[in-house]
Amino acid sequence: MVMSREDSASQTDHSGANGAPRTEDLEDFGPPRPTTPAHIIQDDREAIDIAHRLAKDFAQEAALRDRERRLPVAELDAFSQSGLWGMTVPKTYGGAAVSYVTVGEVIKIISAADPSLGQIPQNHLAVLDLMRLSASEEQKRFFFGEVLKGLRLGNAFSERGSKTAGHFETQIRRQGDGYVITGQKFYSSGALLAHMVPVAATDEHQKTQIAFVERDNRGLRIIDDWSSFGQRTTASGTVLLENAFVPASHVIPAHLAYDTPTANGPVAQIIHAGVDLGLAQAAIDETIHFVRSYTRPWIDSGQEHGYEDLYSIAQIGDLKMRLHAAEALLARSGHAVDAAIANPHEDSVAAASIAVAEAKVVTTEIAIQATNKLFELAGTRSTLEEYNLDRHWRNARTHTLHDPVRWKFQAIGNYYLNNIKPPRHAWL
Amino acid sequence: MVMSREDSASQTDHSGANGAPRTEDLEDFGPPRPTTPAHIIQDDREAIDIAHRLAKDFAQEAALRDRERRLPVAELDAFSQSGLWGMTVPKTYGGAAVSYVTVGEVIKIISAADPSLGQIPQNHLAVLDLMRLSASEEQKRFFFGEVLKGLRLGNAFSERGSKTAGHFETQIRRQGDGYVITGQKFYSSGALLAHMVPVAATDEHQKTQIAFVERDNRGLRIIDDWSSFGQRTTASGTVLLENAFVPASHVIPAHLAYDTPTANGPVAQIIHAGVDLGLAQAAIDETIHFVRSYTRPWIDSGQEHGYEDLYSIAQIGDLKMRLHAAEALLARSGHAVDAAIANPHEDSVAAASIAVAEAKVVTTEIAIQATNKLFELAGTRSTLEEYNLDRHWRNARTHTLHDPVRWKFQAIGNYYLNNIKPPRHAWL
Amino acid sequence: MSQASSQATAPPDQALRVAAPMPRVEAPAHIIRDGPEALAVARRLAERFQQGSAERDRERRLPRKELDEFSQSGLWGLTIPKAYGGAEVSFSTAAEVTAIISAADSSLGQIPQNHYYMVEAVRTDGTEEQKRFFFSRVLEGDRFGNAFVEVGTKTVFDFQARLTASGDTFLLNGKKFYSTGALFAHWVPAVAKDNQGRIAIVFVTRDAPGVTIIDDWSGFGQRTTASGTALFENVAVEPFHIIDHQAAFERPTPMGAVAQIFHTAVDVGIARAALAETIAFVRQYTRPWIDSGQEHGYEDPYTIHQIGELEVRVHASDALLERAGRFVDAAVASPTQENVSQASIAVAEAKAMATEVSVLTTNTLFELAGTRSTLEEYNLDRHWRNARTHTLHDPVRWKYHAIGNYWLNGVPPPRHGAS
Amino acid sequence: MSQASSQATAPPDQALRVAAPMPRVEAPAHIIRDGPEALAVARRLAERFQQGSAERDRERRLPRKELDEFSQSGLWGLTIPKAYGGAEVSFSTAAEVTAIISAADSSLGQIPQNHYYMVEAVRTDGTEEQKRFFFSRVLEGDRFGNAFVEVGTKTVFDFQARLTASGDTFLLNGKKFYSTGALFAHWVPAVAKDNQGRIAIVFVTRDAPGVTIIDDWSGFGQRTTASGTALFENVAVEPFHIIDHQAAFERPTPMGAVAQIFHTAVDVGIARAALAETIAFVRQYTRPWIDSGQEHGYEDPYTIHQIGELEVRVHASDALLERAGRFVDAAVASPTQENVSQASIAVAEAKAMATEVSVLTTNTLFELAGTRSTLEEYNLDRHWRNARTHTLHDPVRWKYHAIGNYWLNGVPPPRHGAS
Repeated sequence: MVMSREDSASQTDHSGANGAPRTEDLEDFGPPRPTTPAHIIQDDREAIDIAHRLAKDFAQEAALRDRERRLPVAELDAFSQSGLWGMTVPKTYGGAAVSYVTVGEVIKIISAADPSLGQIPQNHLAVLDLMRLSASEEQKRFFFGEVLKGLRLGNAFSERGSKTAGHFETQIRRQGDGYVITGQKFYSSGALLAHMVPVAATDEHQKTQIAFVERDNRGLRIIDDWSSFGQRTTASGTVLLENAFVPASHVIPAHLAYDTPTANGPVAQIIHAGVDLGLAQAAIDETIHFVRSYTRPWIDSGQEHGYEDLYSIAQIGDLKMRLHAAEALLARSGHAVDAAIANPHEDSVAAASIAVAEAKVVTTEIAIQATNKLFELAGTRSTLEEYNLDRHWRNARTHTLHDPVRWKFQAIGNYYLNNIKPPRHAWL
Repeated sequence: MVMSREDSASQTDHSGANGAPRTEDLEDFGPPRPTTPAHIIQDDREAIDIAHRLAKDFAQEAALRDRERRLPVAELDAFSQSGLWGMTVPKTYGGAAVSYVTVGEVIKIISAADPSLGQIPQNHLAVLDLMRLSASEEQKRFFFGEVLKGLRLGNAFSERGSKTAGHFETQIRRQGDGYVITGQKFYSSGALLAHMVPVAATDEHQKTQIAFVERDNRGLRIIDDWSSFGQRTTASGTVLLENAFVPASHVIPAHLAYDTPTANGPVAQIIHAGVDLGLAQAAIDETIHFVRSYTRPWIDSGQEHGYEDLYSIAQIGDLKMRLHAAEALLARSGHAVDAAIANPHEDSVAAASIAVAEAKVVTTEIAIQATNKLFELAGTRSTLEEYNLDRHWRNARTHTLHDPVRWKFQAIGNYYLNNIKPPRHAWL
Repeated sequence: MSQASSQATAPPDQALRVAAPMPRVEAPAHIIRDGPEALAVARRLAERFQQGSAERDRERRLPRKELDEFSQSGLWGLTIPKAYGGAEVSFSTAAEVTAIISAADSSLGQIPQNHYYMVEAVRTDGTEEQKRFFFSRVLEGDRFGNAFVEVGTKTVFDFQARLTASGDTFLLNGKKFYSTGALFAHWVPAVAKDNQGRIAIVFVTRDAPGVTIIDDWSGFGQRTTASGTALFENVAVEPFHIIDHQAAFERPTPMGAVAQIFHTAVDVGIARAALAETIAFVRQYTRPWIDSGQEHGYEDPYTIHQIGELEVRVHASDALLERAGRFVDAAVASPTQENVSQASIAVAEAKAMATEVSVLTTNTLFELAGTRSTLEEYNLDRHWRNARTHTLHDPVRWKYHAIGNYWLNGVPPPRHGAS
Repeated sequence: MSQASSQATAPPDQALRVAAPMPRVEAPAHIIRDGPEALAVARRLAERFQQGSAERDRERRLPRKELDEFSQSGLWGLTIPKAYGGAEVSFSTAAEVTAIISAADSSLGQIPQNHYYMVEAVRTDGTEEQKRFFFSRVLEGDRFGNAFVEVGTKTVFDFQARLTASGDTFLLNGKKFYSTGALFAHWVPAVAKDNQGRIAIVFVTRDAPGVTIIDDWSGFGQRTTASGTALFENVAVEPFHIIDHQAAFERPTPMGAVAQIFHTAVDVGIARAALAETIAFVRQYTRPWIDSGQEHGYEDPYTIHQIGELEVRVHASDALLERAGRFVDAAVASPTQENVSQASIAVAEAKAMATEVSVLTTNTLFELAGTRSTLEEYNLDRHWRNARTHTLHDPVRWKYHAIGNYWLNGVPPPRHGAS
């Protein structure tokens, strides 16, 4: 789907047949900015209410969007215009600075409806936190203000060729009164539908900077090539940067957020955990719905209805118990993140990282368990393509790979057994 | 229980009130040698038949022996006189050289009756294999002959102070026409009731030698101090060696068995796996017996009898399935050991080690699972002391610690993922 | 109903050890003001109870002294309503107190479970006078035991114990097994059927004529719960000491959830204790495994990984316990069918998790600590014996059933003390 | 009975795709002599079938060519008795053949399951003439499909399909769902009730007038099993093509065990394939995790550990499959109640393990291989889709029940094709 700049620039009509932007336009220019300012969230309760309201709409065509790999353009506009993308903006800058317990809950609610939509703001929210930690006062005023008005940030962090997920080959260099950036990024969730793309790049001192690149920057192209079998509509893609120029005001020294102890790692992670929890909840709800509606009794059960099967009943019990444990650990970790933000030091940040890692472990487990059990309890009919229920598993399996659970156990064990604090990066 | 040599030597009557040897005599002199030669096993089928016959007797007072920590003196005599302790002696030396499939099965059968009795010959059988691999022709003729007549070997390998389980501080040094040995050994299973104790010691070239020390050697004392909560009657203890003199004919260069690829590691291990499998089987049999005989129906089950509880039924199903998988993997590993003995080279030995490690994983798992589920399915009554059913768990928990399963997974994974052969030692 | 284990069966006969009542402490108990004080007191006591815990188990030495200290601390009055002078803490806090004590000594942690149940029974169906009387006794330091379980009966509501009118008073006759805490209680509330066939709780003083408690609990775990067989032979009972208990199961009440949350807390405490022992042992003693190439046992990557897993599980059971307490609070405040069902289900979820986790941690302790940890001098198997015995009280397999039946089919959990 | 999934329900209507019969291969099939040859042939075929496997799944392209190659290889005649010219290999071997093919392409592995079942049905209740006829057809290369499952009926023995007498012949009418393999079979044996209400298997040729097979299987897994809905409208049937099938469930026969062991082998094959893919992917592509401090993904100690665990599980399911085959052999040789029960239970144990392991390996593949492995170009999710779909055939929760009821209570497993 890579097109030359000229080809697509020559097209004047930027919308496809059905009114949605065409992929080629999204690749080059991104979505249009909102014409009216977004709603501003007042408090935690409102955030949750709005999430519930949005979720109802988002659930409608989630299966269809997955099947057709149709990007949730209108849904995303509704999402960011609802104010939820600004819910963590500090109070000083006009936001509600909701608790991370609330953030986890909001993401769970949205993800239960459509986990791609739940995942898209992950980088946006993590970057807002980075900004809080490392941007200048002017930058904060500007960017937080824009976000409250409805600006959506994407991301361009991961690189495929680099040795580990924490190392960036992309270069940023001073040029005139700004910087130029060159590099390639993969798996950039949300980038296609963002208004602006934060790009992580290495400067000449080997420090990580984040540059905010406008979506229509001539040096920026995003290729709609995310072909995973899960989380298909996360508007992810490959980001190409070729001498993209960015004014100095759009570059923040993000490394500061990791030079000292901050909660940015757990902030980034708790959102992922919320996505997995929402996924799990959706799969369990679907299981209950299907078993109640369609599943025939198994011949040996001697029952009239599938939902009377004792073994099915007990397995639903097991799933619900684990779902609630995951919920409780997610909320617990939200409190730990709040504490680390309020009072960031080695200990509070380590405690938050570990608490979130623990939540991530159980949300991953229940997401995988629930999306597998769905079929076991619902039976063969649930595999028919018209139901598209395998999307739950595809989404869970794909999203839980973001950072491997096996290394969570290691960090948690080292913390409690050996009193070793976890590494500080966005994957813990 | 440490007594000075003089004290106990002055006692002429070497049996306790009930005719069994007194502990202090066992500590100093060990049990008397058999007065008649042992039976000689002819083939695999006979080995298994004899094991079943012995097991019936051994089961009678197994609970009582555990409770009173009464060493199985008479039982052990019956065991070794049955010929089973010579079942692996090579045919050239008059033995039946049964398959290791049979060895695993025999140990399982005995261990289901009394896992302490099942464990006691473990070192004896491993040492016979070491002898096959590293002793001189004369030594083989002598020792195999003695074993066929009823000689029981103990062991004095493990040391508590050494850094890892594979390193020996005990020293062996040339002296006259023999050697002297000095050191301390812990956890020496079977040593108290052995006729002769093979001691692993390091010579001046840092090579491991095994010296066969007569139980009444003046430089040897075995202290009856095994105080683990499980496998209480394995006749284990601390072995003290103080300038114990051993003729050269009684020392074998055991390191040879590990300098080249041999199956000694898997031989040693398969017996442990057999013990765990027997333990698991006993616990499952006990569960079935208890649930059928005593367990009341749970109030919510709506059944007349505890054994009609659907959830109990399914859990028994789960246990049996895993037990049979463990059995099948143990038999599979026995074939691999036979193959490695028949044709020892890097590949066959690695395959045998890995196959036995796989069996050890599943026998460990089912032993722990079954001894825990016993109570869950049988109910509170099964915890009453008069039944002494916790001995199953105590035995399983203690015995499965011999070498940790977590490192089995590592060796198995490295073999299949990275084509790395497992380390060669007695713990794999 | 607290000791409603219908899986229980009569222990076979053995030499009867009749237990003498304990003298009462003269001074009134301390009165706890609020949740934070309760937790602080619990932590202080736990440190002391921890001391002789292994030894008491080994020698099956009943914790007489500790029990006095425990009830005198005021912790047994935690759930008394504020209107009657108690702290009326959240059930999350009350459960946490039990978990803290249970981590130090799970027998001590279990003993007040019946006591709290009786307090709740008085709150639910006692008259105003009975509440005033019994609550003030408790605040002064009285301990309630229990005498519930019978054997040979078909269901838990099918009691043989009888309460018969005899002039102005009543006579109690019956035989009860597995009466946790009865040996050293000041009151032994017994469940019996009255003339109308209704179930009643009969508050009998421990030293009343006709009461015999036999020290015959021989389970391999929870050895020092001061449990035994209770015999009631023509025990005279005043009407004031009788509370109708049938009603508690004829309408929605949080009795079942209250009974179960304390059991859950005991298991949670055991799990914590086992994990703490594991860490302490591995740090102090465990040798590196031969293939690990490490200097110390605690550097073993697989040990680290497993500790990580255990911590997650223990925190999950902590979190579900705390969550369940909030549901119980809501059901106590407003005992609607829905609130009561939700509380029972939330507690059942916590209990299922705590069962899994206490069995897991008490098994894995040895796997990570190694053979040395099995030596009798450490007596670490008591954790497993305690977990395994205590989690049998009501079978976990039927917890999953109740939870699933609620969420899948909207069926409220059965109304008995085991849910 | 092979496709007896009573959980199955009619697929909603969709545009009907009527499938045309496949022409027969002219040349007679190769005849396999013994077990070793069977395994060698299976391995050779598997290598070829592996090639287009991912693509066939992606495009839902039915394996016409491969099926001809498969049956012409002689592997479909494996279980024909020696007396009739077949190899009569052990069921351990026959199951292993299925596992080998399934590892390469699990749809291809599943297709002959019904065929083997029909061969066994002929062996069990066919007349001497029928055996001679059908066995020689099979040895020459004929493939049996199946038409078993009906929807809307209460139990699997409650068939609506009817076989009615019409002069010297019979007429078959009925509608069958999920008819695996029917599209490209040469015979579509259908189960129906006759005039006496007895269950019969009716061997109908694929091209007989009145037979319509609709290509409508839309499950997300096992997509290319050539399954569909089979319609029989006044299909004329000769008596010679009818076999009484009621008898097979009125006395102990190994029919159930035979049906199930091939299903088990399919799951075992999927598990092996998933693990092999995991290893290949990790070795080739997976990056080291940021915290591992390693150069390569395959050095990750936790990855190594998990691969170790998966290998153990896969070998456990291998070993139980092989073990089950020996029990089936014994039951075929001497179909006593005890032998038949033991065979069914041994197969159920293998099936339960294979279900667990196939689901485990197809999930863990991605966990170890990482995000890249989810890209559509690799189509690795097909392993999960295949495992998840195929293991639903008869619910594993009732396997544990049957196993437990046999071992705990001595209750023989129910007699139907799902045990």
